[in-house]
Parts: sequence; C-alpha cells; structure tokens
Amino acid sequence: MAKMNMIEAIRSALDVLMDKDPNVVILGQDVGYFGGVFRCTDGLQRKYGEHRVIDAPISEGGIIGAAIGMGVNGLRPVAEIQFADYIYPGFDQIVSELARLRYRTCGEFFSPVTIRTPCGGGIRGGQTHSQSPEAIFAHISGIRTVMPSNPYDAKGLLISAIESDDPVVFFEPKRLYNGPFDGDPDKPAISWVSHPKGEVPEGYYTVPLDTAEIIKTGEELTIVTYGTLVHVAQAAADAVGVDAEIIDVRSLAPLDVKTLVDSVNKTGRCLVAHEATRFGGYGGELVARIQKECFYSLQAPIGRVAGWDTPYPHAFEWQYFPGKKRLINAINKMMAAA
Amino acid sequence: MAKMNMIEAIRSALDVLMDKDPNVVILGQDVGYFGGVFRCTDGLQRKYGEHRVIDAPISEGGIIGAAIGMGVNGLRPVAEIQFADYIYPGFDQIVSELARLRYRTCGEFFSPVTIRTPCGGGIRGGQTHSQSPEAIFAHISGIRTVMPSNPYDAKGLLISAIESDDPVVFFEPKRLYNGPFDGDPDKPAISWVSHPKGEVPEGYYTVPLDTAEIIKTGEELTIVTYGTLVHVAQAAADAVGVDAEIIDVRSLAPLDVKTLVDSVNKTGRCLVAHEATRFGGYGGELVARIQKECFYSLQAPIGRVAGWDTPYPHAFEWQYFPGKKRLINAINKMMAAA
Amino acid sequence: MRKKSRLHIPSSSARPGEKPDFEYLNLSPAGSVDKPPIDSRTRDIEHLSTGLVRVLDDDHQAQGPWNPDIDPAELQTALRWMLLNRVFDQRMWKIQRQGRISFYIEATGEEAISIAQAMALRPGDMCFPSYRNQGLYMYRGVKLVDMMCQCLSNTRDMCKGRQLPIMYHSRKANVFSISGNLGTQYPHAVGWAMASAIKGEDHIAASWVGDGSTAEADFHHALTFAAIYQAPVILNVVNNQWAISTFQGFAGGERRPFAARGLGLGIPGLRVDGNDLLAIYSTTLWAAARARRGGGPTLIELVTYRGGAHSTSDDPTKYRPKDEWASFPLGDPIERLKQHLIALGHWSEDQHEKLEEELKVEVLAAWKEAQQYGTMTEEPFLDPATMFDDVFAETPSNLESQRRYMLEIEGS
Amino acid sequence: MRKKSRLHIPSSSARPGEKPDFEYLNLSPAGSVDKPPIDSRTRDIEHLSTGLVRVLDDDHQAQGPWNPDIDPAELQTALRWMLLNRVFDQRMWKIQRQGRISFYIEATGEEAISIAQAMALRPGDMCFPSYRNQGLYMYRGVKLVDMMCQCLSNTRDMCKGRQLPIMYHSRKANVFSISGNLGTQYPHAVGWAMASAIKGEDHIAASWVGDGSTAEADFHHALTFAAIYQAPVILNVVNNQWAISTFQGFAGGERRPFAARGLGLGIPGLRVDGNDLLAIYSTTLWAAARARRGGGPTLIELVTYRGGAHSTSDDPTKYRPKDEWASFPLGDPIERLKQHLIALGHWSEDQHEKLEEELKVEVLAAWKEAQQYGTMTEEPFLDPATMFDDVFAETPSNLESQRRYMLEIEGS
Ligand SMILES: Cc1ncc(C[n+]2csc(CCOP(=O)(O)OP(=O)(O)O)c2C)c(N)n1
Ligand SMILES: Cc1ncc(C[n+]2csc(CCOP(=O)(O)OP(=O)(O)O)c2C)c(N)n1
Ligand SMILES: [Mg+2]
Ligand SMILES: [Mg+2]
Repeated sequence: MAKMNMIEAIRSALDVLMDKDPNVVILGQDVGYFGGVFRCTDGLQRKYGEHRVIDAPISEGGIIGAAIGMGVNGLRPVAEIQFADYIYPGFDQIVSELARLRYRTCGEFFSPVTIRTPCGGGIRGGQTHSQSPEAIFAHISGIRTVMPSNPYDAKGLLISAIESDDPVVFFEPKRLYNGPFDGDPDKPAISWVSHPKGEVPEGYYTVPLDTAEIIKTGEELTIVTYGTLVHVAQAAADAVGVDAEIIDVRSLAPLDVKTLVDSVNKTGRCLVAHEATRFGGYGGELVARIQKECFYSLQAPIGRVAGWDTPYPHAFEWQYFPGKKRLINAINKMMAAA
Repeated sequence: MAKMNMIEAIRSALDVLMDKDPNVVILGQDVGYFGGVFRCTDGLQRKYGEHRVIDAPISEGGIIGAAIGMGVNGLRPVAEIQFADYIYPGFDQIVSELARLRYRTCGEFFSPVTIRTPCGGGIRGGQTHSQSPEAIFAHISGIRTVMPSNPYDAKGLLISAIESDDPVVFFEPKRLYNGPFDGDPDKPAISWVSHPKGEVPEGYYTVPLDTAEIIKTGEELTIVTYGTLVHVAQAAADAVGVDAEIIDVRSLAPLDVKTLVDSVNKTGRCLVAHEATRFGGYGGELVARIQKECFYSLQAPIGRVAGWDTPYPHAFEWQYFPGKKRLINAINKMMAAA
Repeated sequence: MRKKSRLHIPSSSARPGEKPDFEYLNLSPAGSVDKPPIDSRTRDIEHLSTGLVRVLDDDHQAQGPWNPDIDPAELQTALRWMLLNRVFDQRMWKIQRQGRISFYIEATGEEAISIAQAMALRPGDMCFPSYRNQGLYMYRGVKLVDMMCQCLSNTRDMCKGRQLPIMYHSRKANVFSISGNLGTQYPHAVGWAMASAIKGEDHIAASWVGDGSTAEADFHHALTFAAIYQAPVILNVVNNQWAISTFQGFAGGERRPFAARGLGLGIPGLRVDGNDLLAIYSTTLWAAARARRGGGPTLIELVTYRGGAHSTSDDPTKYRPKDEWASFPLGDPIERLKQHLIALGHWSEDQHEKLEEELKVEVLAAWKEAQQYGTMTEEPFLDPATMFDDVFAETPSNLESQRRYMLEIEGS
Repeated sequence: MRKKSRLHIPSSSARPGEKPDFEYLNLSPAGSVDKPPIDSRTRDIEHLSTGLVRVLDDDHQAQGPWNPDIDPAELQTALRWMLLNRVFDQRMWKIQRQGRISFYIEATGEEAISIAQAMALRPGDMCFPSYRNQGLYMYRGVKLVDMMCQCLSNTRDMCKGRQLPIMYHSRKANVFSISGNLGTQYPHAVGWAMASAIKGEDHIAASWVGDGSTAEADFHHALTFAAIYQAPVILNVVNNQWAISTFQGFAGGERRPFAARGLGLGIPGLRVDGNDLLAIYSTTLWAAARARRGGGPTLIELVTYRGGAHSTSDDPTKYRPKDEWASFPLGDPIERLKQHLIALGHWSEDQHEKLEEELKVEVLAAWKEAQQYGTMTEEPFLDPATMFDDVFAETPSNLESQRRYMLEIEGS
C-alpha cells in the first residue's frame, strides 16, 4: 500500500499494465517526453520507450481513429484526450466505429481502446476546460462510460478498463486529481494523504466495471452521484446532519441499477447529483430508472442537483458548480416533503 | 391550403423563405442540381441559382463550420446533413462553436444556422441510416432541438427555425416523409392526403419553437412523445381503448414543461415514448422533470417505451422499433397499476 | 439590389441532355510515365501525381516501365475474378430489384481496382475497404454464398442481420468491416499499419475511399498520421468522377489530381489508370514494397468511372448524361484486359463467353444455396434474440432483460 | 521476444541540456525569392512554399522584390504596435503570476505577425484569430483597458466573465471571438469569405492557426472548402516550432513545410519569415490582392518561434533547451525592425528606450483603470445573474427559473 493522489494512481495503473502486457500503448498530445499536461504519464516514456508512449498530433479524431486500427491489430491502446472538452472532434470515430465494431462484425473485429480524459470544472478553466460530457457517451450503445471519484477506484477501474475488450471512455474529474474536494473553494485544499481512498496498492488489482459503490450507508435519504459531487454530497449530508446513504455510481454505463434501487427502496428518498448541465444530463436516466423501480417506496419526488443549463462560465464557476449550498437546500426540501 | 407530404412541406418552407429573404442559403450534399436524396430541395437550385442552393463536399464538419462563418457574415444558412447518422463529424463545430458563439461574445457574434437532417428508422436502412440522436443535442446548451411529426408542423417549425437567431438542429423523421406511419409495417402505407396535418398553407406561417402540442385530449393517461412515435402512440391508445391525452413535444429543447405537467397532473398517469435508444435517451429528461412536478398526482410510475440499448439492426428493425405492441403492453400495465 | 455573386461554383462537364465531355481528364499515353526506384524521395517523384500511369495502350499492348510482365495464366485468373465481380453484381442488382434484398451497391467499371490490388498485396496485409471493393472479399476467399447470405440478412449472415447488405467483413481474409460512414476506415488502416510497425512485423495495410470522401476529416487524419509516423500503408483514392450526384470537382478535384493531396506532407502520390489492371497491379506492388521496407505511405489515385448507379436507391439519369460511361476514355477494365489477352493470343471471344456463362452458373448456384438459409420473407429466419449479443464482449444485465422482454412481447 | 519496432517517431532537434539546433530550418537569403504576379497559376509558383520570403537581411537592410517600401514613419508605427504587444504581454504575465488573473498567453517573438497582417488588411476584412494574435485586436482599435477587463472577468469585461482570459472578440474591429478549441475558426473564415463572395462584396477573411493545430480536421475542412469555392481568404499557419511540449515534426512538418499543405488542392503556399515585418506585410498584401480579385485562397506559413512558455500553465524548460529562442536564426522581430529603422537613420536606441518607457506607462495606466472596474477579488463584481443571458437570443423560462433559484441560494 502507498499513498497516492489520483494522478499517481492513474500513472500507476498505466505502469502496472504496460509492464504486464507489451501490447498496451499510450497515445496522446504531450503524453510522451513531457508526461502529459496533468503529468499522468510522467516517466512512462522514459521507462517504456517512445514506441509505446507515443506523442501524437493535435487531432483527437486521428488519435481515436488510429487507436481503433491499432486495437484491431492486437494492441491495447490507451488514448489520452487532453481535456474532455476536446473529445468532440473524435466523436464520430467513437460513436460510429469504436462503439459499433464488435456489433456489426458479430465479434470478429473489435478494438479494446480506452480513452482517458480529464473532465469537470473548478479549476478556473472557463467553458472549454470544464465540461462533463458523460451523458452523451452513456447514451451510445457499445461503449462503457466510467468516472472514478478517488485514487483507489481510479487505478482499479482504469486497469479493468484497459484489460476490458470493450471500449471505455474514462472520465477523470480533474478537480479531484490532488485531493477530495468537498465543494468549498475557499477552504484550504485537502490532500488524498489523509483519505482512506488515497491508500492504493502499488501492484495489480481491479475494481469491476459494473458496480456502483455505497460510499456511506444511511437510512434517511439516498444520494446517487459520481465524480466530484461524491465528496460534495458527503459534506452536504454531514452539514445537514441527515443520515444519507451515498452511492458513487462510478460505472455510468452499463449501470448497476440494483445497488441504486435497493438503497432507494430502503430510504424512500433520493437525490441525484452531478456537475454536468442538468437538461438532458445523465441524471435524467438515473431518475427515470429509479422512479420506475422504487415508485411505491418514494416519499418525495426524486431531486436533481446539477450544473445549470448554460455553458460553464469562467468568473462564475462557483455559481455554476452544484456546490454544498445547492445540495443542502435540496436535501432540506426533500426531508421536509410529506 | 394545399395537400402536402412532409417533403413538400419542408421544400415549401425553404421556398417561402428563400423568396422572402435573399440571405437564406442552402448548403449540403446533393442538395443542388439533384435536389437532395430525399428531394427536399428539389427545384430550388433551378429557382434560386447555384449560389444560393450550394452543392457541398462530403464533409459534415466543413459544411457546419462554413455555415457558421456564413451566418456570422449575415447570411441565414440552412445546412442539410444527409442522414442524422452522419452528423457526428460536425459535432465539434455544433457543440463548441455554433452553440456557444452568442454566449461567449455576449451576443456580439452569433450565427443563425439551421441544420436539417433526416432521422429515425423503419426504412430498412440498418444502423447507419436509422439513428435518432436527438438526446445528445438536447443536452447541449445554446442550441434548439426540434423534431416535427407532420407536414403542417414541419413547415411552420422550419420557418421559425430559419428565422430564429438561435441555431437549430431540425430532425426530420424520415419514415414520416410520405405518410403518418402508425407503426405497422405490414399495413399498406397511408398518405398525408387524408390526414388533417397534411393540409398546409402554401404561403408563410410559423409554428412557435417552444410549445408542445396536445394532439388529442384525454383523461386517463398522458402519452408524451414526438416524431414517428406520435402516430404509433395514437394507434396504440386507440387499440387499447384508453382515453389518452397525447402530447407531441416537437420542440425538445428548450422544452415546454407546462403543457406536459398540466396534462399529467390531470390524468395521473404518464408514458414517455421515443424511437431512440432508451438508456440515456431524451425520455430520461422528460421522466425526471414530470415525476418532479407531478409526483403527488402520479398513480403509477412513469413508463418509458423506446428503442433498445443496441444499435438499430437491419433485419430486426421492427423488433427494435418501439411499435404498437410495446406501447399497448406498457399502457395496459400502467392502467392496471394501483 | 445585391451585386452579382462572385463565389466560384464548380460545374460538371456535362449534365443530362448534354454531350459527355472528359476533356478535363489529363491523360498520359500508355508507357510514358517513368518508374522510379522505391526509395526515391517524395520531392523527386512529384510528377507521378499529375501524370497517369498506364500500361495497356489503345491497341491492347502492355507498354513501358510499369509493365509488370504478368504470366498470361495469371492474367486469365485476374480476368476471371473481375468478371465474377461483375456477374455477381448484376445478379444481386436484379435480386434487389425483385425486392429480395433491401439494398445493393455495384462496382461496375471499377472491378480492376479490387482485383489488381488484392493480387499485389500479401495475405497477411490488411485491407480496409470501401463499399465498392467487394472484389477484395471475393479474391481473398470469402465465398459468394457467404456474401449473398450477408445481403439476405439470413441465418448464415456473417453480420447476423445487423448490417445493411454489402457491409461484409472477414477476419480470416484480412478484410475489414465496411462502414456506412464514409472515410472512417482510413485512419484505421493507418493505426493498423502503425501497430504492425510497432510490433516489428512487415505486414502493411491498405485502404480505399472514393473521390467524394476525401473531403471528410478522416482523410486528413489518416494522411497526417501516416506521414508523421511513416506508417506502412497504401492509401487509395478511387476517383470514379462521381459521389452520388456530385461530380469530383466538389471534392476539390478541379485544380489538382487527388494523387497530389499528400505531397504537402511528403507522401508520394501516384495517379493511375484505374481501368488498367496491369497499371494498378504494378503501382500497388511498388507502393507495397516501399511501405514494407520502411519507406512509409503512398497515396494512389485510381482514375475510373462509376459505370452504374450509386446504389439501388439512386437514379443517375437525373444528374448525368446516360451515355457518359460509354464515352469514358479509359474504357471498361474487363473489356480492356480481355482484349489484351486476346492480343497476346491467350484468350478468345469464345472463351470469354464461355467463362461468363460458367460464372453466371456459379453465381446462380450460390444464390440458390444462399436462399436455403432464408430470405427476408422466407424461412428459416434469424433469431431476433441475437440482436442483443455483441454490443459488449459479455451481454450486460440491462440487455439481457431487454432481450427477455422483447421475446415476451414478440411472442404475444 | 517482440522484434524491434519499426515505427518512425519524429524527434525534436534538441531537448533540455542539449545544444539548440535549427539546422532543420531551410532558410533562403533575404531578397532571394521572386515575387510572381498575383494571377500566377498555383502550379507555377509552387517553389514559394519551400523557399522563405525574407526582406530584412542580416545587416538590417530591406532586400529584393518583396520589399514593400514602407514609409519610415509607418515602420515606426509598426514598431510601436509590436512593442506595445510585448509590453502588454509582459505586464499581464506578471499580473497572472501575482494571482490577479487566472491565465494568460503571450505572443512573445511572434508580434510581427499580427501587426504586419493587420496593417496589410483593410478594416472591412474579417479576422479569425488564434489566441496568440492579440496584436490584431490592439492594432484594430480595441482598447488595452478593454482587453485587461476581459482578462479580469470584471464589470467591464466584454465577455461578462464567461470566457477564460485572452479570449477576446470585437465586432466593431472585425476580429472574431477566440475559441478554446483549436482550429475551429479556420472554416468560419472560409464560410465568412464565401458569404462575402455570395453577396458580391470584396471583403476578404483571414485566419490563423498554429503549426500543431494543422492536424485538426478543421484545417482540412477549411482548405477543402476554400479551394472548391475559391473563397477570398488568407489561411495563415503560424509555425512557432512548438505546440505546448510537442515540436512541429509531430504535426507533419518534418518532410515538407506547412506552406505546401494546400498545393494538392491547388492552393498556393507562401513560406515567409515570420519575424520579418516587411516580408509578412508584403506577402499578406499579395495574398489579399489575389483574394480580392477573385484569385481564391492563399496559405501563408509564418516561420517563427514561440519565445515564451505556451501559457502561464506551462513550463517549457521541461521539454526544450532554455536558450533555444536566443539561437533561433530568424531572431526577434522587434529587434530586427528596430535595427532596420536605425540602419535607415529613422530610429535610435534612445528613442526606442523612450518609447518602451512610454508604452509601459500607457499599459500601467490602463491596468490601473481596469482594476477600478473590479478584479476577481475586489469590488465591483460582475453580477452572476447575467450568466443566464445570451445562451439564446431570448432567455427561455427554464433559464429564468434557474436564475431565480441561483440568486435565492446564493443570497442565503
Ligand atoms: C459521413 C457520411 N456522409 C454522407 C454519407 C452519404 N453517402 C453515401 S455514399 C456517398 C457518396 C460517396 O462518394 P465517393 O466517396 O466518391 O464514393 P463512390 O460512391 O463514388 O464510390 C454519400 C454522400 C455517408 N454514407 N457518410
Ligand atoms: C481541440 C483541442 N485540442 C487540444 C487542445 C489543448 N491545447 C491548447 S493549445 C495546444 C497547442 C497548440 O499548438 P499550436 O497549434 O502550434 O499553437 P501555438 O500554441 O504554438 O501558438 C493544445 C494541444 C485544445 N485547446 N483544443
Ligand atoms: Mg466517387
Ligand atoms: Mg505552435
């Protein structure tokens, strides 16, 4: 066991798998000599050579297209997209090719590409360095959409993603890279060192790709969330003093419905929270499914706390960010409901 | 008034506006000399010249990118994407530029592009000529997402879309081009001639971009739907003999929540239906919103009928398509619920 | 009033009712283009992108340095494959017209491309085809009956009914899956070739796109990556003059040949008579040898003509002269190889007719067999429950429950 | 064991600790490249894409046919703008380091590009810049204080706090909005130019991307559309050798200059000394005249060097030699114009020093003013309620209710 922040955990996952399987290659902008703008691949090119940690041109479509071809030829490519906001030029290759190849060839061809990309706001990045576009990937049949909220999961899920023969879009909430941010930008940053999920085995282990995790059990309310909001939700529940069960969805698609449903059937109340824009967001799927399965247990409408239906503004990122106040307000309203 | 099918209605909208405003130009693959693979622009190049109805290269990204620049320079471009399945190469320009330009410049720059594209299955097109990707556009702040279900609306909404200073993605359910398909592929095709919505004024009129339409009032159940499923829902409700209120959402984003909520508060039951893949689909948003606003009126969980979470298979399109049987089944279950 | 538009709009050389006009094609006489060594630097062989490599001359003789000197027996085999491709297409077209399959795309007039290039590549080389390269599957051993079953979406369909007709694939034959999305296979070929290089193997990749599809982003991605990493890949542009109703000028072909598109990245380009099996074969061999020895990518433009409609959904009389193909100066590739063999004394009209008959019988027999495995309207039918397989490597529970529900509903 | 990888990996000429090496730059002596008439055919002027148009020679004299013969007074003005750009950048950089703005991007070493090109274009021509073209805004009249207010996201911010610092726009100045997404502005420029042609106007458009960004799809889209419709547009590639940590070889610059990228589409390419104001000015005038009279697009590669870090988030000592800029053979554009003016007898070290002091005062004054409109930490603050405006032309009800709710919550 070692103390790792999320960047180190991700790097460790890559290191462990590159060491284990010569077919694992990394491809992305600035990932090689420099080690990535967030340092996730730092040192890997020195260790594994520039033929396995490959600096790529600024061409997200090309990176993903080429990675698909590499995967078809037996490699296990891990593509890095520098910011999730820049994944769209590769969208066609993801939707029309990566997600569909196995299906349309009945498994004769497939390409086990993992796409890693930092998402989310809270770093004063403005609207083109803050997006959380997971909803549009979760809707695409044939790819797995994953978003860890802590170093332990990040490493275990990333190893599973790379080893999976399915393509995976792996979102890394960049605000969590260095610490379990609880939503209060004015508080001094906390590091992962003191967090139990900052304890990460140095070697190989996996976290399965299709289970949600109950972060904290509780009886009065279920908060279904993922990514940065996991920590904000905990802080908000603590602040209210409600005995909340907090679930980290982490594998967004396919989704572990049972864990969610069992919890809401138990607590009778449910709040769904994510950082992305609310309208048409992934929370809609969560709510739709939970209300269907738990209708007769629900004592209040399922609430959603999410980013506004606007772009993510630079100056007002803390007004955009669904922080503690908004969660507290939603929890209070929900607990007050008949 | 004239009898028009949906293709004629769309063409008529384009004709009326091109005649009215010299800044309206059309850009797309095969739209010019040939008049479009679905004939929606037939005759327009002959009438308005090849400088206003412009054949474009096979480059969806380029078409949308260039259209944005044209719009910035005062034109009002209508871009045709030959199939919605081929809109993804233009996705980055739509999300990162078209949708965001007004916001990031506080209205100093904007580009009033309308993107027309045929969507949906039922024409044996296989997985790359059948998709309904509206959910991923509805989630993007800054663009309007519209899908008419009949000739009258198609013309009126398209005129509104082109005249709107907001960018609009305008989905045309291609299975409805020639008739109000009720979901039964074995029945002889019906034409728009005998349908009240096939009565279309020849001149200028508009249908507003932000209202849902109550297609049929009813007391026992609300079916919230749009596109091809509008007609299937009617047929299913008739078959069951339930007094359903059927709402055609038609403007998916921004959404006319009030019409939906008022109806469900009245009927106490709600079924959401669309052709697109269910998981992460637009239906999730509808359900999430309705359960929130109508929680205390709901007598049964809100149901969703939608395409499966698979690609749209060529041979099994009628098993994929959420047809009458699936709707009837869902209605029956819902009416049986406590 | 608005001033006159100054926008340049490309215009096709002839529309319906007008006389076909191929003046714009810049033709070189057979044998006139030199054949440089495969290790030539791109800048020294730029002229190959504007000339036209041709071997067969108007008198059906093979000429010049690109003459591959193929054994007549092999040429007969090539002719047989090309003819099979055509006969197959004709049959399937008719079958579509009878409503027995939903869609079809023919390669009429372009058969030399798939056959010659399949001949020039090695079995371990990987092909990333477009939808008009059915010849690749045939030549590489995919059985006619299997291709027909695909078109029928029947119980033996390699795609289990999931794909539109003609969207074949074959792992065994090393021919990739055909996509409905234009051009997406191009970067796959480059990535595959990069992987081959990374693994230290000497297999190469080849891919094909149409003239129209060069405008897509993936064309640029593929060329850029191929140039940067010197991927061992052959990137073919099949310039058949048309993209549905849109002539090649709307893909940027008005000013420079497509063969020149990679020059700015240092990728050599060869412009080749796409209806001349010998020229295609020998330029492909050249590019393959170059790639295999580490010389990097080559772009080959194959100048040909789409002899038929774009697809069964298309009616070309609406947008081009009816007799345009007949006026195409590079002729019909089958006719040209046939005449060459006759000129060599290794073929005759009689043999040709006999061969055609034979192939028709073969195709018909395959069709009879294919139908036994079901058609869209006749049993046996594919099991719709299979539609939930292969979305993922293992079917997750949400799809399993949708499968169960679908069966329940459909059974009701 | 796996065989040795055969993949070609471009490698930069020097990394930290190594001696800078610009051997790979193919330089032409000043004055040596000819200046063809603007109606030349692309194929006749291909050599302009491999040469390097330079006017200022090593002795600071203007040489050759591209010498624009600009009045010394105008050159002094140009120098002033370039220096202002640099002084502004230096101040803003420091301000970012003090934590008073969140981010900044400097144009150090590349100032000649924006200034020379702004001088060569007409006010009605539309510019679609990259984030290193702040000089365009300045030259075209956007006030320093307004640019600073944008960087501060304060009450006078033209972007109302919505954009990252440096993402300016100005409708009045005809300079478009800067996007965080690389390359997206390129097709906008082409579309804008097409519209200008459609309307029969003679305005042209110009756009700028970095060497690294040429690998994006939009580069291809823009070139393709520009070539097809002969759009009146100037497409500039600012080759500053680096894309963050990635040198230009990874954008495909190893084999052919970026100027050659459009040749395969018939777009002429000029390779220009990007640190030579005179060369840039006169090539831009040439391309603008060509576009204006219907000659279509021109691609201009501006060879320069990113003198500073990529942005305030970057540390270039991690990936390139510290003294690389000092060894760059094309020098510093400001120093070169200054020495030219001195050589002409129209400038002196004293005057220069005085000018620099003056500009520092001007910039400081602007900064003082800008702060009065608020900073990230000091009042007055922008009203967060405005964040719901301008998503659409009219704010729809869902955003109005989110606005109300936000105010309620934030007030609590
Ligand atoms: C991304 C995408 N856009 C549009 C289409 C529709 N489409 C199918 S084939 C075709 C024309 C292709 O022309 P070309 O590339 O020249 O190939 P050819 O058919 O001539 O062989 C078009 C526009 C598509 N399949 N994919
Ligand atoms: C689509 C997209 N991908 C990646 C990035 C991240 N990024 C920002 S600047 C940059 C380097 C750009 O290099 P270049 O085009 O050469 O311009 P320069 O910074 O040298 O002026 C990268 C990779 C981005 N902003 N947008
Ligand atoms: Mg073609
Ligand atoms: Mg650069």
